[in-house]
Amino acid sequence: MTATDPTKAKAPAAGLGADLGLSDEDLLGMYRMVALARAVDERMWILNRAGRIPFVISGQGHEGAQVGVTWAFQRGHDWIAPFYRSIAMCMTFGMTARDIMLAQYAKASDPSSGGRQMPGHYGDRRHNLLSVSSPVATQILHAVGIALAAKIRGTGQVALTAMGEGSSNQGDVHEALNFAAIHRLPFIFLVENNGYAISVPAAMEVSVPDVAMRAAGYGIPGVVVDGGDVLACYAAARTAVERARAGDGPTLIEAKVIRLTGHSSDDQQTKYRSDEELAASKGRDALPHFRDQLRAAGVLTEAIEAALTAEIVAIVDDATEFAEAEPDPDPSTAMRWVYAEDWPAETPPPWGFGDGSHG
Amino acid sequence: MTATDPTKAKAPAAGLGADLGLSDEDLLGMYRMVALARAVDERMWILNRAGRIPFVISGQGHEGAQVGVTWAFQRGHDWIAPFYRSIAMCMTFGMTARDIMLAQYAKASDPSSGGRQMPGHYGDRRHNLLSVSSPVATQILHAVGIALAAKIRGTGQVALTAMGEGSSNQGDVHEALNFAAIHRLPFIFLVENNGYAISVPAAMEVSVPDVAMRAAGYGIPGVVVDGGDVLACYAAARTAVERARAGDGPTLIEAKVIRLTGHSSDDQQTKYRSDEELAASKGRDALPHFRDQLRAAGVLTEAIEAALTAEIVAIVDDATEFAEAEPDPDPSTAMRWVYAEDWPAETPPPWGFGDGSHG
Amino acid sequence: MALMTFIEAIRDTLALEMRRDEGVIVLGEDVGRKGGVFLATDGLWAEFGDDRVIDTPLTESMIVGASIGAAVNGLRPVAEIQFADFIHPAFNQIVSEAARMRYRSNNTVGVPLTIRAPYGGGVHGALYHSQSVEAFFTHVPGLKVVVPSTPHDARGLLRSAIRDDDPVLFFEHKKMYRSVRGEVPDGEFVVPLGRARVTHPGSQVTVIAYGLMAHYALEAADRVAEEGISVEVVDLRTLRPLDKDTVLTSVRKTGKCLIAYEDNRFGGYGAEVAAIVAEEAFDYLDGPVTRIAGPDVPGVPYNHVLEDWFMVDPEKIAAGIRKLAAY
Amino acid sequence: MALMTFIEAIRDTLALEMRRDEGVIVLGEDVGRKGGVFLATDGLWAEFGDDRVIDTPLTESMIVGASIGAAVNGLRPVAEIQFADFIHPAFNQIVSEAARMRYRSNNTVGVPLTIRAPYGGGVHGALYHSQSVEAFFTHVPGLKVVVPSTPHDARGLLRSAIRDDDPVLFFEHKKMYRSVRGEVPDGEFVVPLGRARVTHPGSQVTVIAYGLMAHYALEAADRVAEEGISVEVVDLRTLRPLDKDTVLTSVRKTGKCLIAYEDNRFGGYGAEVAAIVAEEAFDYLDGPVTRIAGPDVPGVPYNHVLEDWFMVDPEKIAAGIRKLAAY
Ligand SMILES: Cc1ncc(C[n+]2csc(CCOP(=O)(O)OP(=O)(O)O)c2C)c(N)n1
Ligand SMILES: Cc1ncc(C[n+]2csc(CCOP(=O)(O)OP(=O)(O)O)c2C)c(N)n1
Ligand SMILES: [Mg+2]
Ligand SMILES: [Mg+2]
Repeated sequence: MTATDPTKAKAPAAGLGADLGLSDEDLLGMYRMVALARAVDERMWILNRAGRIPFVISGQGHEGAQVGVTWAFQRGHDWIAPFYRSIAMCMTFGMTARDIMLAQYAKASDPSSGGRQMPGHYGDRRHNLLSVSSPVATQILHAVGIALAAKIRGTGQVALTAMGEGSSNQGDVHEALNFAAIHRLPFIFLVENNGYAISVPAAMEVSVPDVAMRAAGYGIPGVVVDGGDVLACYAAARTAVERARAGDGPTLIEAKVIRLTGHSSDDQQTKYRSDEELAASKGRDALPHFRDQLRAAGVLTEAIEAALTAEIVAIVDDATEFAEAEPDPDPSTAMRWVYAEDWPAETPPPWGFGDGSHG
Repeated sequence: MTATDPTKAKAPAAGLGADLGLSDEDLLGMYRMVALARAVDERMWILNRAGRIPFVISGQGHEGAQVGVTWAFQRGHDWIAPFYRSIAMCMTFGMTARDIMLAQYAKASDPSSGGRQMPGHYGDRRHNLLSVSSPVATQILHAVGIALAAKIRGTGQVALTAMGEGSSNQGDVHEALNFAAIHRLPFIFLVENNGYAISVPAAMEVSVPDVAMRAAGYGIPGVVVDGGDVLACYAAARTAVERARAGDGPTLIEAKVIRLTGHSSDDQQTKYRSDEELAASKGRDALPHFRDQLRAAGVLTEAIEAALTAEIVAIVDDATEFAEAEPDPDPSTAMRWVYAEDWPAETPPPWGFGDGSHG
Repeated sequence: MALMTFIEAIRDTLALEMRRDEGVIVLGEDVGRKGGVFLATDGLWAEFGDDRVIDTPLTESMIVGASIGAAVNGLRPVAEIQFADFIHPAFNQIVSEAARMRYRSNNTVGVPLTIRAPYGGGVHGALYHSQSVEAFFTHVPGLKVVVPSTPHDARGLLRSAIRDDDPVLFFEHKKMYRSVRGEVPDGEFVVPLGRARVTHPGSQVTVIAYGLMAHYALEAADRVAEEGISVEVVDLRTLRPLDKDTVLTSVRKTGKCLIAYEDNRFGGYGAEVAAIVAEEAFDYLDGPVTRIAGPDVPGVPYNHVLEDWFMVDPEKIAAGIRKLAAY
Repeated sequence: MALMTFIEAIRDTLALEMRRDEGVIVLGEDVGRKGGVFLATDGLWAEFGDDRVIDTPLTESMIVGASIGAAVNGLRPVAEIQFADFIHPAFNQIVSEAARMRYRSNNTVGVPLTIRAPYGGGVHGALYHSQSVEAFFTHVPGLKVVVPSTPHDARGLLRSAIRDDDPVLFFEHKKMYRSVRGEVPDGEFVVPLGRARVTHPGSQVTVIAYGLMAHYALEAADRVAEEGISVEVVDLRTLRPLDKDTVLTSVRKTGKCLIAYEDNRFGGYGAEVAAIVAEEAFDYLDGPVTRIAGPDVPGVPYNHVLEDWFMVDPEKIAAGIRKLAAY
C-alpha cells in the first residue's frame, strides 16, 4: 500500500513484476490504488450530479500512469508538484480518500487548503505534495527549485511534476527544462498527454506528435510510455529516478493517457469529440487492462478482488460521509495566513495577526 | 545596395556567388554593408569614449550573419523584428548611417523613437523594421504575429526575428515556435549565438551545444551556420525564405558569431573572458574573411576597395556630423503619442491630445 | 431593439464587427469549436472559419504577443484570455510591449488590439477564477481599460474597443454573463471610450462603481432611498482614461463620495479615484472619501461561507452609504 | 560604525547573511563572476562558490519560480532581477504563486524568498531601464514590498527581508547606489518591516516619500524651510504592509499631506496613501491631499531633456509644498 522505497534492497519477486523488482504485494498495492482513485473520482461525479458539490475536475483515464510513475518515488522523502488531475498520484503519495473528499466539499479540515481552493487544487505538506494552483505549468519551476535545493543541500531527494500536454507549451516549461538540464537536477517531468486541452486537440496545441520529442532539445532523455500500461509507466519512472539520484539529471516522461470525462463538470465534451473517438479511447483505459494482467498472472484472485471491491466501496462511503459531516471553515479565519503569524519577535509584527487589512 | 528580391528571376552570375544566384554586384553590396555597419559601430565607441554619447551597444562580430541572412529577404515587403545588436540587419533593410547615428544621439529626428529610447532600440516603420524594446525575446512573438497576419491576409510576406542565444531561453521563444510550427507560418528565427549572455557563458545558459537542436522539438528545421561566413548565412536564409514562402513553415537558423566588444559600454568583459579567448574569437570575424574571399575571387579589386573605404569614411563622418547637429526633442512633445491622436470623430477623444495626464 | 443577456450582447457584437471588417479576428483558448468556456464566441468559428477564429495553444503570452504582431501587420485581433486570472503570463507582453509600442516608436507603430477577459467573483471560482485584475492595467499609460455593466454598453464599448487604434483591455464580470439582461438598440451605435454615465441621479452621496458593482450600487441606492437617502450612482464604464469630469461634477454636487470595487482594497483601482476626488473636489467634501472593497487576502476563497465573507454586495455598499450620509 | 555607499551596504549585508545562514543563496543573471551589472553581488561568488551564487540563464520566470521551489525545500533564496523593468516576465510566478502559497495552502507552505531589483530613473535608462514597478506589487496581498533609502536602512531591511518567512520584494533605486552614503552600525541590528520613519520633523505640511524621493523630499523641505515653511518628512521604507500609524499621526498633526513618487501618477502607489489619508485623516485636513508624481507616459524617455521633463525632483516637490502650505 506504499510507494516503493528504492533505497531499500528488495527480494526479487517471481512472476509479472519480477523484471521490475515488484512483488505481488506491490502489484496488488498498485492495482488497489488505481481502482481506489477511480472509485473516489466516480463518486465525485455522482455527488456533483446530485448537487452536493458544485465542481468536479477528474483524473479518470490518467490513474494508471499516475500510480505507475509515482510508485517509483520515495514517500515522505521525494517531492511532487502535482496538477488538478493528480488524484491517483496524491493518493499514492499518502493522501487518503477522506483527504480528497474534504477538498471536494471544501471543508475546514481539508488538508489541501482548508476549503479555500476549488476542488482539484490538492496539496499536502505532510506528504511533500506541493499545493496546486490554477495557472497551468507554473508548478514545473517549483519542482525544479525543489530539486535545486535538494542538490545544494545534498538531501538525495528527487522532484516530480506532472501536467497535461496542452500545459507543456507554456513558457515556464522551456525555462524549467533548460535550467534543470544545465544543472543536472534530480527532476522528472511527467506529461500526461490525453490528446486535448479542454476542447483543443493535440494537433492544434503541440507542434509535434510527441511532447517527449522536445527533450532532446534540452539534452535530456525523453520517453513515451503507454499510460494504459501501469508497469511500463513504473519502469520508465524507475529508470528516471535512478538517473536522477545518480546525479545524471532530469528526464521527460510522456504518458499517453485518455480523458474519460469532460474537461470538468462545466464541460460538454460531445460538442468537440465524436462518439467513436470516445468509445475508442475507453479501450485504452489502464484499469481494466491492469486488472486483466493481474488476473492472468494469478496475482488478482477472485477472493482478493471481491475483498478489494468491498474495501474500496467502504473507503469511498466513509470518505464521503466523513467529508460531508465536517464543518465549513469559519469566516473569522478568512483573514488568516496572508503572512506568517509565528513572528519571532516579542511584539506582534506591524501587520497584525489576521485581524484586518494587511495593506 | 539592396536586399535581393527573390520573386524576380536573376541572370545566373559567374564566380563566387554563382551557386547562390548572387552577382558580383550583390557580393560587393553585401560586403559594403558589413564594412559600413562595422564602421558606424566603431564610430559609436569613439563617440562614447569621447563623452559625446552616453551609451553604446554594439553589433561588432555579428555583421556577417546579419547581412548574409537579411540579404535573402525582400525589402519593403517582408518584416523584421530586430534586437539591439541588429545594426547591420537594419541597415541592410533600409536604415541609413544617419538613421543609426540619430538613435545614438537620441535626436528629435531619430526615426527609431524620436530620441525616446536608448540607443540600440532601433525600428523604422518605413522599412518594416519593428521597434525594438529592451525585454529580450518578446519580439519573437511579434514576428510570429506578423507572419500570422501575412498568412491570413495572403500577402506573401515572410517575417524574420533575431536575438542572442541567451535570450532564446525565454518562455516566449517556446510559445512562439510551437505556434508558428502548428500553423506553418512564414517565419524565420535567427539566433545570433555569440557564446555569452553578458557575462554568462553559453554552457551556463543553454543546456545544449546548439540552440538549433531545439528546432526538432517543434518539428521545424534547425540549421547551424558559421556567422563568419556571410555567404553560408545567405544560403541558409535563402532556403528558409523559400520554404516560408512556399507555405512550408518556419526555420530556425543559428549563426555562430563572436562578440568583439564588451556587452555594452557599461561592461568590462575582461572580468570574465580571458585574453586568449578574446584573441581567438577575433579570428572568426566575418569582415576580414569576406574581404579575403572577395579579393581572392577578384571581385574586390584594390580600386574598388579604396573607393569603398573612402565612401564609408565619408558616410560615417556625415552621419556623425548630421546627427550631432540635429535638435534634441522638444519636451513639450513628451506627452504625445501615448495614444493615437488621429481620432476619427469630430470632437477630440475624452483623453485629449497629449496635453496633460491621460489617466 | 432587442432584449439580450450580457454575454449575448458580446457574442453578437463580435459577429457584427467581424462581418463589418474582415481584419477583425478572434483568437484564444477554446474560442473555436467549443465557442469559449463561457460561450462568448459560440458560432463564430462556424461562420468565419479557421483563419479568423483561432483555437490557440494554452499560452497566454503567445496569444497577446502574436496579436501585437498581427495588429502591426494589418489585422484587428480580439484576443480572449479565458479567465482574467490567467492574464498574468501575458503581463510582460501587455505592459512592456502593447502599451508602449506607439510611444516608443514615436507614433510610427500602433497596436489596435482588444483583449477580452472574464473577471470577478461570486461564482465559486476561488482564488484563481475570481480575480479582479483591472488595477494592474489601469496604472499603465498606453492601455485603455473598459468594464461594461449592461448589454447596451457591452455592445457600444466593444465596438469602440475593436475600432480603437490602441490596445484596449475589456473586462467582463462573469457573474453578469447570464444574470444581466437589457435592451440593445439594433443599429450602428457606439459608446465612446472614456465616458462615464450617471445611472441614478441623486443629491446626498455619490457612489462610483463599475462592472457588477455598478449594479450593486444601484441596488444599494434603492435600499437607502427607502430610508430617505438620495444617492447618485456613477457607472465609470471606462476606467482608463477616466472620465474625471463626470465624477467630479457629481461629487461637487453631493459633497460625499463612496467608491465600490470588488478587488482587494489596498492599491485597487478605487484608490486612484479616491485620490483624485480627495484632491480635486476637496473644497466640496462634506465627509471623507470612502471605499467599500474586497478584503486584503490573496484571492476569493472557495467555500461559500468564505466567498460570501469576501464579496462586496449591495448591503455592504448600503452600509457604507448610510455611514457616509450620517457623517 | 562604517561609512558606506548604498550599494556597499547591500553587498555587505548579502555576504553577512550568507555567512550567518548557509540556507541563503543568491541567484540571478550575471550575479556570479561578474558580480551583477551594478556589482551588488561582487565577491560573493568567490567567497561562496557555484552552489550558493548561481549565474542563471536569462529567464526571469525561472529565477522566481525555481526560487519558490527552493524556498519550499529549505533554502532562503535571494533572487536578483537585473532591472525592475524585467520583472514582468516573472509577474505570474510572483503574483499567482509566491504571494498566494501560504494562503492557499492554509498556512502549510511558506515561501521565504527575497527578490531584489534596481528600479528608478534619472540615469539615462529610458523606458526599459528606469521603471518604478512597486504599484504592481503593493496591490498584492501576500507580498511585502520594501524600498530603502539609506545604507543603514538597506542593511537593516535587507536582513529583515531575508529572514522573513514570506516573499519580500526589495527595490533599490539605482541612482542611489553610488551617490548615497551613510553610516551603518557594525553590529547585528535589523530594521523591522512595516515601520516608517520621520526623517525630518515639522509642523505645517507632511511629505510622504520613499526611495530616492525620500531624499528629494528632504531637499525640498530644506528649500522651503528658508521660506519659513515647516515640513515633516515621512520615509515609508516599507510600502506593504504600510505603517499607517506613522503616516496618520503626522498628517493629523500638520493637517496637510503631499505624497511624492516617481512612478506614473495614475494608479501609482501614492494613490493608495492619498486615499487612506483622505479617508482616515479627513477631519484634520486643512488642504487637499496632493500628489507630485511622474507624468502618465509609458516610460521615462531617454534624451536628457525629455528625462528631465519626466523626473520628479526637489524643486517640483518644493513647488507642491509651497502651493499646499499656502492653501
Ligand atoms: C495559464 C492558464 N491558462 C488557462 C487555464 C484554463 N485551463 C485549465 S485546464 C486547461 C487545459 C489544460 O490542458 P492540458 O494541459 O492538456 O491538461 P488536461 O486538462 O488535458 O489534463 C485550460 C485551458 C489555466 N488553468 N491556466
Ligand atoms: C527580460 C530581460 N532580462 C534581462 C535583460 C538584461 N539583458 C540585456 S541583454 C542581456 C544578455 C543577452 O544575451 P544574448 O541573448 O546571448 O544576446 P547578446 O547580448 O549576447 O547578443 C541581458 C541579460 C533584458 N534586456 N531583458
Ligand atoms: Mg490534455
Ligand atoms: Mg549572446
